[in-house]
Amino acid sequence: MLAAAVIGAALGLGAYTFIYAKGASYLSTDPAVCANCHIMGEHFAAWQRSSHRAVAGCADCHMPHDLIGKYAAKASNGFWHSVAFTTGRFPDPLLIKPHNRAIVERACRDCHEAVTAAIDAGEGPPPRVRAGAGGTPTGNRPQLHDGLGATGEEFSCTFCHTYVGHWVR
Amino acid sequence: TTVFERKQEARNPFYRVVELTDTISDPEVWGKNFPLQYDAYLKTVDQVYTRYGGSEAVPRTPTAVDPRAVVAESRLEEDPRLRELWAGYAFAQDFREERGHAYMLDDQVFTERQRVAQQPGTCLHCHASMYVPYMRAGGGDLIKGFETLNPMPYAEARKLVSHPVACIDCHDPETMELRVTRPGFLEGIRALKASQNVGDYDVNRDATRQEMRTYVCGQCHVEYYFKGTEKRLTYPWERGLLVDSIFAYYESNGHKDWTHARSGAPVLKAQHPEFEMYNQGIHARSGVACADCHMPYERVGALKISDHHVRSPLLNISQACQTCHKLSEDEIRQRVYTIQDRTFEMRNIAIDAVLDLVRGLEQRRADSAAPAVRTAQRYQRAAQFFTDFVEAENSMGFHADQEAVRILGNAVNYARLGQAALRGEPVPAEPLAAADASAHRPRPRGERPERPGALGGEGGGTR
Amino acid sequence: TTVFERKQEARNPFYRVVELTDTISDPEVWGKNFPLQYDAYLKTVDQVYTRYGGSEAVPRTPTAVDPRAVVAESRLEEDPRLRELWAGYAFAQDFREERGHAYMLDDQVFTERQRVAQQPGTCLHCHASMYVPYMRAGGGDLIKGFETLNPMPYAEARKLVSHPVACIDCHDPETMELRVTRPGFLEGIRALKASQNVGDYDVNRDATRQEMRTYVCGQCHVEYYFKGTEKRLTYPWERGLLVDSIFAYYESNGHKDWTHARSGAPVLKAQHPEFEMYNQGIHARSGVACADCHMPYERVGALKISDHHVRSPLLNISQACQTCHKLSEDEIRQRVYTIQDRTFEMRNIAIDAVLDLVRGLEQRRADSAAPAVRTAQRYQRAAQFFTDFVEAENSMGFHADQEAVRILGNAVNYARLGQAALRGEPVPAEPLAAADASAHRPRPRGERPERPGALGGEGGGTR
Ligand code: HEC
Ligand code: HEC
Ligand code: HEC
Ligand code: HEC
Ligand code: HEC
Ligand code: HEC
Ligand code: HEC
Ligand code: HEC
Ligand code: HEC
Ligand code: HEC
Ligand code: HEC
Ligand code: HEC
Ligand code: HEC
Ligand code: HEC
Ligand SMILES: [Ca+2]
Ligand SMILES: [Ca+2]
Repeated sequence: MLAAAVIGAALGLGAYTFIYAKGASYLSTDPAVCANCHIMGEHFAAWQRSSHRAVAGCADCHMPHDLIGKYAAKASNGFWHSVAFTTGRFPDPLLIKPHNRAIVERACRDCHEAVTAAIDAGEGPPPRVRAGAGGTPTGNRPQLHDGLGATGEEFSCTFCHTYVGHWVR
Repeated sequence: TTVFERKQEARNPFYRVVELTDTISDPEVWGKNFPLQYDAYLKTVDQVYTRYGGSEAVPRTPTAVDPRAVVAESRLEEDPRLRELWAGYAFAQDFREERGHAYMLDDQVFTERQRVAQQPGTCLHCHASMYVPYMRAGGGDLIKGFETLNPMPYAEARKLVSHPVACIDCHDPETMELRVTRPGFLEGIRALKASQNVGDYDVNRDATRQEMRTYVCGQCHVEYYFKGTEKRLTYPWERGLLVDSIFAYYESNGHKDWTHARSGAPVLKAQHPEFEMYNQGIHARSGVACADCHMPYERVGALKISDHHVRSPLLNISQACQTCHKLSEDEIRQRVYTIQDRTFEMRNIAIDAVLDLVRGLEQRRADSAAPAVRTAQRYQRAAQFFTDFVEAENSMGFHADQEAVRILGNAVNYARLGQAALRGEPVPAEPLAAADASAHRPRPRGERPERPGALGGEGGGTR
Repeated sequence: TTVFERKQEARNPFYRVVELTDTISDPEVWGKNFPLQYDAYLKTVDQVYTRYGGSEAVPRTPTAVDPRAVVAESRLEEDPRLRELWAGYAFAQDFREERGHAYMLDDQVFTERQRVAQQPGTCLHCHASMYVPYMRAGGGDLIKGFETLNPMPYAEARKLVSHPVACIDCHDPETMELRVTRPGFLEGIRALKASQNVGDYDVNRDATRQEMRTYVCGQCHVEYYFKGTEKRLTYPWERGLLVDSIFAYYESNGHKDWTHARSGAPVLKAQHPEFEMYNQGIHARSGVACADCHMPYERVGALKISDHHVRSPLLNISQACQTCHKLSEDEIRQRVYTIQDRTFEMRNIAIDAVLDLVRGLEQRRADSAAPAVRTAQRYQRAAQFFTDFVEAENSMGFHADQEAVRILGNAVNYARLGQAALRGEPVPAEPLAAADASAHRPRPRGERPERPGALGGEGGGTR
């Protein structure tokens, strides 16, 4: 019951923001609107200086390239980001979440499959489960494989190409 | 998935010209299917040097015993102290800067180290394409083949091999996936994992793709020794990869590589522990693999492929480093040199320290039975192994910069304690105990509970 | 709050409540205009410890001479060897872990080091808000005020100050821009730049904003000494910031901090060389400033402000590190501890080495005139300073991980050579020459021409 109340509140709140803060902009593909939220500002600025500014907007990397998935993700991200933004409860600096990283990884391949055909199996069986971890190489950068399992990518484009979208360092 | 299945998703970049099987060693045949990788692979004959790496092409007049017209520079001539450091061991005879993979077989066959000592077939494990020869000799059983070749006289075993490391040593001919084909690594990594409580580790089954991009190199770029009369190639990883763990391992089984000609101490020689050192570094910790730097992706036409011209990344900074480090080539090179120069400074200090101890021991050869002298010899063994661990590692500290200097600092300290022992001063009997044997050990700060809640003092902020 | 309010907030960062002038030291007044920064500034009273940093709140019963109810842990109790290391110097009496800025004035006033030795007004330079007091005493001339306070007895000068470091010490009251107000740094950095052939350097005119984010800290977190009878505060940077350069500087002017009570050697004590060490590290090289890690930007509502709760970044990893390192907090903490544990190990080894030499010298106090003993004393001086340079630096090696261990490795070597000197063995007269005095100096590899064109050898790639 209490839970229900909270959710209800969240919904109301979220919905309010969603409209007011042009949360609907999530349904658009104009980068400027992502920047609507000042906290996205530095990414927008960095993106404008990035190698992709002319070729890929926020949505091209952060939204699934198939229609249904696209709107699902937009709605969900748009809604939750709106909630988070309004309540002010979100990590600073921002860290991409596994499922969103997986979306980005997928996006890279959609555009670059031809280039990477030789080195990347694209979608395939889930990556080998790593035994042991410990001091083993990839063991210490968990997020390197976060979300990859989800899409079955064997390895991460952004592990090496972290700079492509917007390097905020 | 395989390179060929990738066809379905995208234009298949490779034309299957020949049918590759598990018995084809000759890279030229593989090259028919993968000409880009093969062409790069052939480039490992190039000799270009950097401040501490690469190699210098030194012309020589071929002789009957050694037909090589070009060799790499002699490290012994570069630093004559090494002859003293390794007095009585084959390395004091001939030790050169290493060069590209194309030379691995010839350089092993013709090094003078072959003439001053009887070498076993084991040597070939890391200097030739061994997969097919091992399988043949073992009648389809890799390990059996390995065990058959190890004890053979080198010259005899040599007849069974025909190429330097080749495609088949790192790749599965059908899927082109990476694979480990070296018994030494298969057994070594399994022992290491066991020490981390990971049972029955099968690298070809359990490793991630990114790990394989390092493990294929770890097949050879590691410290090793020949165990027992069977001369079984063994990687001393049972207790871990740290130099301290490896030395502890050798202490436990009492192994010695040779008896030092001047001090009479039973000593050890470390050899190319790239894999071990790399694992202590920030790149390994960050998931960066050997191949990321030494075989970086390069764009060839419409494709990106792995640069099979394995070499010093400093000869290829843009591909090897700049994707991750958005800095000028010059700045990147300078960062590496800064690390290497510091390591080189400590390396030189450490070698001097060990040699001082050696000279001290030499003067006491007469009473080498005296407990003080025996203890001092143990310290030489430690100091020498620690020094060698960095000297023999080929990145001059880059793979693990702070660790390399920590090791050398310990080496100098072991030398210092060895000299104290010679003076009859009390020192820990076990060199490895020295680091913890401080007279006044401070309360290990680490043992304070982590981060208790904040506590406001009386302050004075605005007084 | 609603998005609407946040959008408002974003437009006007602060309200000008009071008019700030160049004579207002009291941070509370500044706080009226900048409540967020002021509130954080007050938080420096918190005491939280990490493995090697932060500070532990140790309750004590206030006394007439020392009214403090809480102090930081004693480093002397933690590691009694330090008493021996500093025998005969005030630090052997009382030396504690440092804590937040709020305590700087009280801790300086009440340390027992004040009772065992007569301290000059110079001390205040880094322990109080000095801008206004200096300007007053100098009649509007900062340097003159500095020169007036330095020679005063501490107690007398103390009466002229009233706050720990405050807003005015780092900020211009009108523009709020950063500014350096400390004569010690103004003169030190100018001497340093001069050594780099940059004439007439005026930090407040010539430094970039990012540099200022480090220089304001460099005002105090540096090695220093009191020059001459005027007790002029001096930063020994004339030859550079490397420990080697600083030691060379002290060798050139023969300065000593005290005579070691047990060895009789004229020795030096390094103090908090954070700025010097940081400058040898990868972060300085990458343009990362002190403030980036110790005063990271934090989001307060819609504003990004600098966290004025200056403290250990390990107590605030997400803001301090994750902006640049997209790793888990735990992984980041582990990386720091790995670096610090290695440094701590070498630090302990180095202290033991120095003390061994001290004991050797103690036994020879009688013939302290003997050349061998004199030389050994010079080596103690070097070994001790190098050890202290890392021991006194407060990041336990993090600020420059490889450099810290290089310094300690050299310290152990100096101790070793000092012991050799005592034995009458030949050693370089100048400790600083030791690193280059190797019996067999290898041909410096660096001097090989860089990257000549590739040269194909005879290969063997496909044989
Ligand atoms: C070319 C691809 C690409 C484009 C275009 C792009 N991004 Fe990203 N974005 C990424 C990648 C890759 C990451 C994950 C970075 C990491 O953590 O390795 C990311 C992460 C993020 C994050 C999480 C925080 C962080 O820094 O990791 C935010 C927020 C973000 N992007 C916003 C944006 C906005 C807003 C735009 C448009 C102005 C944009 N992105 C355009 C690739 C892109
Ligand atoms: C309504 C304001 C708002 C808009 C508009 C907005 N964001 Fe965000 N975004 C946020 C907030 C708040 C967060 C932090 C959420 C969290 O991490 O919990 C966030 C986090 C993110 C992250 C990292 C966290 C995650 O969920 O992976 C990415 C990536 C991101 N946004 C991309 C975008 C893109 C792309 C757009 C434009 C299509 C966009 N954002 C538009 C407010 C917004
Ligand atoms: C909307 C299509 C699109 C998406 C999505 C996209 N790219 Fe690109 N990318 C391009 C185009 C077009 C270029 C420029 C032409 C070229 O060099 O191929 C480019 C250039 C590049 C380059 C070369 C320039 C540079 O920055 O070094 C790299 C590397 C790259 N992309 C990697 C990525 C990665 C990694 C991702 C995912 C995080 C990604 N791209 C997402 C279209 C895209
Ligand atoms: C292990 C590191 C690494 C990984 C993982 C990686 N790349 Fe690359 N990528 C590189 C390097 C190195 C280059 C070569 C850059 C050059 O030639 O200067 C490159 C080049 C490229 C280029 C061509 C840039 C040009 O020259 O036009 C594209 C596009 C690209 N990568 C996309 C991807 C995509 C998509 C993925 C994931 C499927 C990926 N990369 C994974 C390291 C990596
Ligand atoms: C982050 C990049 C990086 C990684 C990862 C890396 N190395 Fe290196 N390696 C270097 C650099 C830089 C050098 C110094 C080259 C020089 O001095 O010219 C080097 C030197 C070497 C050398 C000597 C090369 C020469 O030219 O003489 C060998 C052999 C080597 N590495 C093997 C390995 C192996 C095996 C691994 C993995 C276990 C590895 N490296 C991982 C960057 C790397
Ligand atoms: C079968 C054993 C073997 C394997 C596997 C192997 N190496 Fe080597 N490597 C050698 C030997 C032997 C040499 C020295 C050859 C010589 O000096 O004649 C060498 C030399 C090198 C050099 C020095 C080149 C130079 O110019 O000085 C580098 C760099 C190197 N290897 C890196 C790697 C990397 C990276 C991998 C994995 C991708 C790898 N090696 C795999 C045995 C091997
Ligand atoms: C565990 C793998 C391994 C084994 C076993 C091995 N080597 Fe090597 N060898 C290497 C690697 C890796 C290099 C290149 C790195 C280096 O030179 O430090 C190398 C380099 C060399 C070189 C060229 C540089 C030099 O030292 O002059 C010679 C010659 C050589 N080995 C001879 C031998 C001989 C003889 C044996 C047997 C007694 C042997 N190797 C056994 C891995 C191995
Ligand atoms: C010392 C180890 C080693 C040897 C020998 C070797 N390779 Fe590779 N090869 C690699 C590594 C590492 C990769 C990267 C695999 C990955 O990213 O999963 C690779 C990748 C490949 C790929 C996949 C596409 C690409 O370029 O990334 C092909 C095809 C290939 N190698 C062919 C060959 C051929 C042909 C030969 C012999 C001429 C050969 N390799 C010899 C280590 C080796
Ligand atoms: C696939 C990514 C990747 C590649 C390729 C790579 N690095 Fe790094 N490098 C890193 C990461 C990650 C760190 C750790 C610091 C951090 O988290 O940013 C690092 C740290 C460093 C540092 C600072 C650490 C230290 O010991 O001072 C240096 C220097 C460095 N790299 C040089 C190089 C050089 C030279 C090369 C090429 C031979 C190289 N890197 C290739 C990712 C990479
Ligand atoms: C890249 C981040 C970084 C930079 C830049 C940096 N520091 Fe630090 N600093 C640290 C870390 C991490 C520690 C260790 C904290 C600990 O052990 O709890 C530390 C420790 C310290 C300490 C001891 C703190 C304590 O809690 O006892 C002081 C004082 C300090 N730094 C001052 C400085 C000064 C002055 C500068 C600039 C000259 C500087 N730092 C630059 C990260 C940094
Ligand atoms: C050049 C600046 C500077 C000068 C001059 C200076 N201090 Fe400090 N002092 C510091 C810094 C920075 C710290 C914190 C770092 C540390 O404790 O190492 C500190 C810490 C202290 C502490 C607390 C930690 C401890 O050592 O117990 C005391 C007490 C102290 N100083 C007393 C003095 C006295 C007495 C003098 C004069 C003889 C003096 N200081 C002169 C900068 C200075
Ligand atoms: C030890 C030095 C120091 C002291 C003392 C100090 N500050 Fe700062 N302050 C800084 C630094 C560093 C910055 C960052 C400036 C920049 O990024 O250019 C800063 C920034 C600021 C800013 C700009 C907005 C922001 O937060 O980045 C304000 C306002 C400010 N400080 C107010 C104060 C007030 C009020 C006090 C006293 C209560 C104070 N400062 C004390 C060092 C200091
Ligand atoms: C006016 C001199 C002065 C200035 C300017 C100054 N500090 Fe300090 N700092 C001190 C003193 C003194 C202490 C020790 C106080 C004590 O122990 O009572 C200290 C302590 C610290 C500590 C230790 C806190 C702890 O919990 O152990 C850190 C971290 C620190 N300073 C960082 C900085 C940074 C970063 C800057 C610049 C933004 C800076 N300081 C500017 C004098 C100064
Ligand atoms: C403003 C950016 C920035 C901030 C903030 C930052 N770093 Fe770094 N860090 C870097 C860069 C740049 C490098 C050098 C390697 C590279 O080029 O990727 C680096 C390297 C490192 C390394 C590897 C070098 C080594 O010595 O092993 C570690 C560890 C590290 N940082 C830890 C930290 C910690 C802990 C903090 C927070 C207290 C921190 N960093 C804050 C940018 C930053
Ligand atoms: Ca080489
Ligand atoms: Ca502290």
